[in-house]
Amino acid sequence: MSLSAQYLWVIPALPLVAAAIGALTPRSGRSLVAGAAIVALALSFFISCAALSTALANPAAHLTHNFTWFELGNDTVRLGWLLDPLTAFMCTMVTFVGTLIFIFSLGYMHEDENFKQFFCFLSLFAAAMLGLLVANSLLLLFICWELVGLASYLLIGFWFHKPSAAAAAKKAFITTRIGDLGFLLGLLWLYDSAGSLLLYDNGNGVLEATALGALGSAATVCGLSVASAIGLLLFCGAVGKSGQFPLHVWLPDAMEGPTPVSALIHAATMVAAGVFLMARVYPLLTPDALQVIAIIGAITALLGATIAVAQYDLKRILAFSTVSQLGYMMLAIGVGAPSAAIFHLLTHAFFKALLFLGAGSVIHAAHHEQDIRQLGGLSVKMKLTFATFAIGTMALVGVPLFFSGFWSKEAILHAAHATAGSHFPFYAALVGVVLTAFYNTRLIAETFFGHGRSHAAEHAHENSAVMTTPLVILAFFAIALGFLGTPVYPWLQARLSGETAVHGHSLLDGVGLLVLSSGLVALGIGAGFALYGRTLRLRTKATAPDPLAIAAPRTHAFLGDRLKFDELYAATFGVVNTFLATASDWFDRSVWGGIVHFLALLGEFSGTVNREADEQGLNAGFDATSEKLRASGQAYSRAQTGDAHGYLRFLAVGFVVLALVAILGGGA
Amino acid sequence: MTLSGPLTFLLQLPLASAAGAADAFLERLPLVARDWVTSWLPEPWRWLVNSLLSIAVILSVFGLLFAYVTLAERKILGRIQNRPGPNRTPIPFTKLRFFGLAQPFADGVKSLTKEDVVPRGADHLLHFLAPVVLLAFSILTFAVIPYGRHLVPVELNAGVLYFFAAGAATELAVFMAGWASRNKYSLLAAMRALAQLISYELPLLLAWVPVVLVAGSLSTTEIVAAQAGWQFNVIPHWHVFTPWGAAGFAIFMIAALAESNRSPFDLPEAESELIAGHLTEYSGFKYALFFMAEYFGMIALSGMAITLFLGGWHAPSPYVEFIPSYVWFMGKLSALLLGFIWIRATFPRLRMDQLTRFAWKFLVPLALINLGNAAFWSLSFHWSGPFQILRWLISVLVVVGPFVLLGRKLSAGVAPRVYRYAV
Amino acid sequence: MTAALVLIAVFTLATAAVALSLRNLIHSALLLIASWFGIAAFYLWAGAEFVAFAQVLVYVGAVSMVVLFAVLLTRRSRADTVIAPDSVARAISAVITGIAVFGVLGAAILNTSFARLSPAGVPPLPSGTGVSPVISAPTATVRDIGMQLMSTHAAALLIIGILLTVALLGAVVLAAQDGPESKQESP
Amino acid sequence: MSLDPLPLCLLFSSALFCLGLIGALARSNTILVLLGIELMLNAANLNFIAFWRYGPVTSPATGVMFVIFSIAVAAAEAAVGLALIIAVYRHQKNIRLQEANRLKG
Repeated sequence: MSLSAQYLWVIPALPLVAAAIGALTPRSGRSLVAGAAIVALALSFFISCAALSTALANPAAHLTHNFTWFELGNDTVRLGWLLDPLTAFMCTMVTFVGTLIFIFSLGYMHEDENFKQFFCFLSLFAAAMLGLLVANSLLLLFICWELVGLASYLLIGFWFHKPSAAAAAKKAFITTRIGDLGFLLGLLWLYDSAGSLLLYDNGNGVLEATALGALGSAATVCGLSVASAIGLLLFCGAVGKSGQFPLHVWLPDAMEGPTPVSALIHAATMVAAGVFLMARVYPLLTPDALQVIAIIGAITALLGATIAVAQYDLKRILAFSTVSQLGYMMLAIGVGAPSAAIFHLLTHAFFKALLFLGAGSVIHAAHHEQDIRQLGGLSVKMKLTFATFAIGTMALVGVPLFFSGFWSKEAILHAAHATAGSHFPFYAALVGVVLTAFYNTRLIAETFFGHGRSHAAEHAHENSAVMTTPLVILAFFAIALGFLGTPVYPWLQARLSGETAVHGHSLLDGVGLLVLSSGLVALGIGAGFALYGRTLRLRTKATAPDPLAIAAPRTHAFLGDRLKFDELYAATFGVVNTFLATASDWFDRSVWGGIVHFLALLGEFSGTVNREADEQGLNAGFDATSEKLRASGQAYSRAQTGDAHGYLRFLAVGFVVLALVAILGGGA
Repeated sequence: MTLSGPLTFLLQLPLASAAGAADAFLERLPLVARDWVTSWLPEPWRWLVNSLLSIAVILSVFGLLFAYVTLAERKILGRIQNRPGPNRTPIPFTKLRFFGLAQPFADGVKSLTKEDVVPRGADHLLHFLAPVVLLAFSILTFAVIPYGRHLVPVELNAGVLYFFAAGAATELAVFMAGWASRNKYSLLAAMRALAQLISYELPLLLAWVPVVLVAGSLSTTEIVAAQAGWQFNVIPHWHVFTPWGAAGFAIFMIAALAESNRSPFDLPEAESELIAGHLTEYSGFKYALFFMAEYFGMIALSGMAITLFLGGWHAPSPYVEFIPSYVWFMGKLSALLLGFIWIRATFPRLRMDQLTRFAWKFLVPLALINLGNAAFWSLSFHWSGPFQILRWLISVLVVVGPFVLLGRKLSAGVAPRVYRYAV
Repeated sequence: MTAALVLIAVFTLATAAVALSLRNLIHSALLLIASWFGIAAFYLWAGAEFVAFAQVLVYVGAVSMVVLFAVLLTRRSRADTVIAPDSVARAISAVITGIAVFGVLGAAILNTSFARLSPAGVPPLPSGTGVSPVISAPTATVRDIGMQLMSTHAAALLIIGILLTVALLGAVVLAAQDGPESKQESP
Repeated sequence: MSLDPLPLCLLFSSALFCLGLIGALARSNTILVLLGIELMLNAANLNFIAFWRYGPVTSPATGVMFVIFSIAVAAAEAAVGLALIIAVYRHQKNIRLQEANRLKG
């Protein structure tokens, strides 16, 4: 089974068709739209598999198919499709996880009255995301990037009747747009210096040697080389989309959307777009840029894990863990290990989708209760959900040897340790491991053990098979996927780097790091158990205070307010913005308004003068002229007899006369 | 001209049968016979006699077919309704009955000898012209159908168009009949018949456009040639064996039923409700002519359906290719005619509003979608491997999806009738 | 060949002339349809097969039906299809105008030497010999026409499609009765 | 008079055109006027075919194309025209053309 790059467009086109069907179907066509969406994405998955097998046959090749979109003056704008292992792995992952999430949504959204729109938006989102993945042109990538942003806006604000959801959608859209502005500037600058936006184009693409050489030799701006500046501008886009510090604030708020959306957008696909972009343009990034990326990533990883410690909302905890994990991925790219980043991205996509769907299952069963203080004791009532959720958590924490997260995180730590640059990211990552283990222990303990602390939690029961089956499938992959990239046989990393041979090395080579991280995980779990596990029996009511809040109240409150980032932004950017707006308003009203008022008065005055002159002087003359015109018009209108025969006869006679004149005149 | 012409001709016969299927003796038998006849004549006359011969053969073969289709219809309807059907007409001057095989001729004699009643005040000329025009145009349609490998009366570049252009003229005859009768019920019935004919003209035309699109030709011979060949030697490459072809064939046959005023679309005549619609004021041989033209129309439409969708004269498998092509054509024709008769015995008549709604709200949109489907099919002809399966899947979905949706819309609010007191 | 042309022309002109002079509208319409058949025959004679069948399909199949329906819809009693004679004066003036136009056109045609319009290298057709001019005839197979419709004339085809749709909708809007009006009119 | 086919065709078409013109001028029934106009259109089509067949440019099917489009336009014209006639009939209860002159000056 192989696939030519020429037909790669089929992968995004199928969900797009499903979205079109969804848009054109009346509201009652629920099953049709959902069926079309699922079937389309499943077909895309099969085609992606074909693409994957093609790409793996020759991992070093970048198969492309380029074509001219339009011509503008002397410039031709060209787009294209690209098939390499990165694209193929990502497509396969997105379509597979996406299909499972679509199926899960069948159950989760079943009672929603806007069920049809939901699947329409989901399909649109999937189409945009897949388009982003197969694009061989940064322009096409940017277009799809923005479409992804639009679809996420629609989906986060899906329950738009809730003010918080509408606000969250707006926040997500605007925050990512700030990053996109940098992305767009980077694109323009790149086009200016490289003359093309195609990634691979038989030696003329921006990622190929010629263009890279030209960029490297370009002049420097303010101490930065042009290549670094472009790389950092592109990184701005990734910061916005992937929720990196300082633009991470939208991601937790985006949990206002339906849970499958959270799973799709904030676990598997959209947030991965930023990491994907960085991995895609990796050849373009200079060491300076990489250093910045690594540090931003490290800060994000630490920040997300820290805040997650003191959250109460089930989905919000998962959201901050996503922020933290995305930080890890960026860190990996920054320390020069994009294949480790993508490996972590793939494993993370599966176990985070699993966690979100598990959370969705819990929330659905507990009548839309998301506060972990209200939950508890669910391990008995929802055995299957609990089991799969626990597998996801252990993968996220990185419990040694049997869970995928362990191996991918290990690859990142290894790369961070081996880097030639600063070792700050490495230590930040180590601290992050402890914190991750800690807050996940808290999450599991609070949600699934102890007493049910509310009516909803006590009466929860397991969900239908349409919701649990995807959980089981994802859980399987959350375990199995790690074995594709163990240090002993790093098959995935090798393929991603374009090698056909796999150079494994013994576990003992990095055994120190292995043991260290395992120990840190154990430390985190132990701390979590000590603080939360032991007190579970005592807490039977939702109002019981959090043990950490008792131990360190002020830190806990500060963390609970998410390090007061929103307040900080409100106090700085918000205040400046408000001031500018007020100033503009004042300026508008008094200065420009005054001028306009003055002009208006002037006009009024001249109008009065004019009217007087008109009535006294001019009107008499006009009246006389009008009378003449009317009379002549009446005279002409007599020719309009209303007799169609007469017109036709006139026409025919006129033709004869003219023809005679022409013939006789021509003969003379 | 001497007698040696025909004689040498006969001597060549064994040579002719030695070659492949296309040259098999049976296959070329009609040509041989024709050339044998014309070889008696001087050269300049041959083309004329050739044409006259084909006209004569078509008229006699299909005239006879018409006669026996009426008999078959009465016999089969009788069988289905548990009665014997006509079985008493003997061979003249004997007592031999042969299941009533002479019945059509007795009918012919009867209608010829009946009085030809023309209402007072009727438009005599048009009253006379209506059946003539109808019959003339019905017979004209036979000209372009390929009956066998070497048997096409007229090879036209735009043969399919010719067929339907000639078919369109029958509406005129219906109008003439209704108007010339000077009977307001005749006129009303003619208007109804026209509404039906025009409504079903559209799906009929739209149903064959996909075939033209895929075959890339309007010529009937080329359309048949496009359906040559077999998959695995058992599945012929007929258009009916593709998703769009199957849908097109179904639409075509439904529209053909309506165009030839057959049950369940026989509202214009509806013998059991109206008297005979626009034919009320016709009697004797004129009525018989109308009857004949209707059967000719049905036979011609079936022939066209065979040409467009059922592979024309092609055999369904190479193993049975030794049977000559015209036999296959006639076999398929008989099967379709049997289907017509069976449908007449099975389905109840539609109501007028159901009839038009069915055409405009179901058949026309479906045919249009099917056109797009065929376009997709011909654009994706080079897809191979797993894409071939995808192609079939998409094509089937495009047919089945609208079918289900439109069907649901059409039958919305309609439930099967419950017969409460009938057991 | 020429004889066939003359035959077709005589048939077409005769039916058209009789159609336009009859008082019975239905007979006029039917004769006019016959005239359209004649025109289709001319197309066939000239080798434009596709146009001939299109002419039959459109005029005989569709336009004729519209005309007949219009005739039946715009009469109040059966006698109305036989209309009152028109004014003689107008008829005479019409015939004079028509003959004048024909005179001008005919003179122009007969005075033009068409021989120089023949394609270069092909000698002018011998007159009156009955030799068929098929040798130099242009061919337009259905495939050619289809190809041209889809390439050179694609825009025109689209515009015609829109025009037909608009005309159809316009005709429906014009001919459809308004709600309240129809209530008043129905007795 | 020559017997070349092209002048003959042109004479035929101009005769048809003039017949249509006479009909449109002489009859007062709007349907017949419309039919006269249809005849004039057909005469124009005849010219296209005649020039395509015997004209100087032999290869492209431009004349045929033109006639096809012209037939389509004629069909649209007939539909709208007859709809107009029905609308007029509803207003003035007859379809005499010379009575439809309410907008005269």
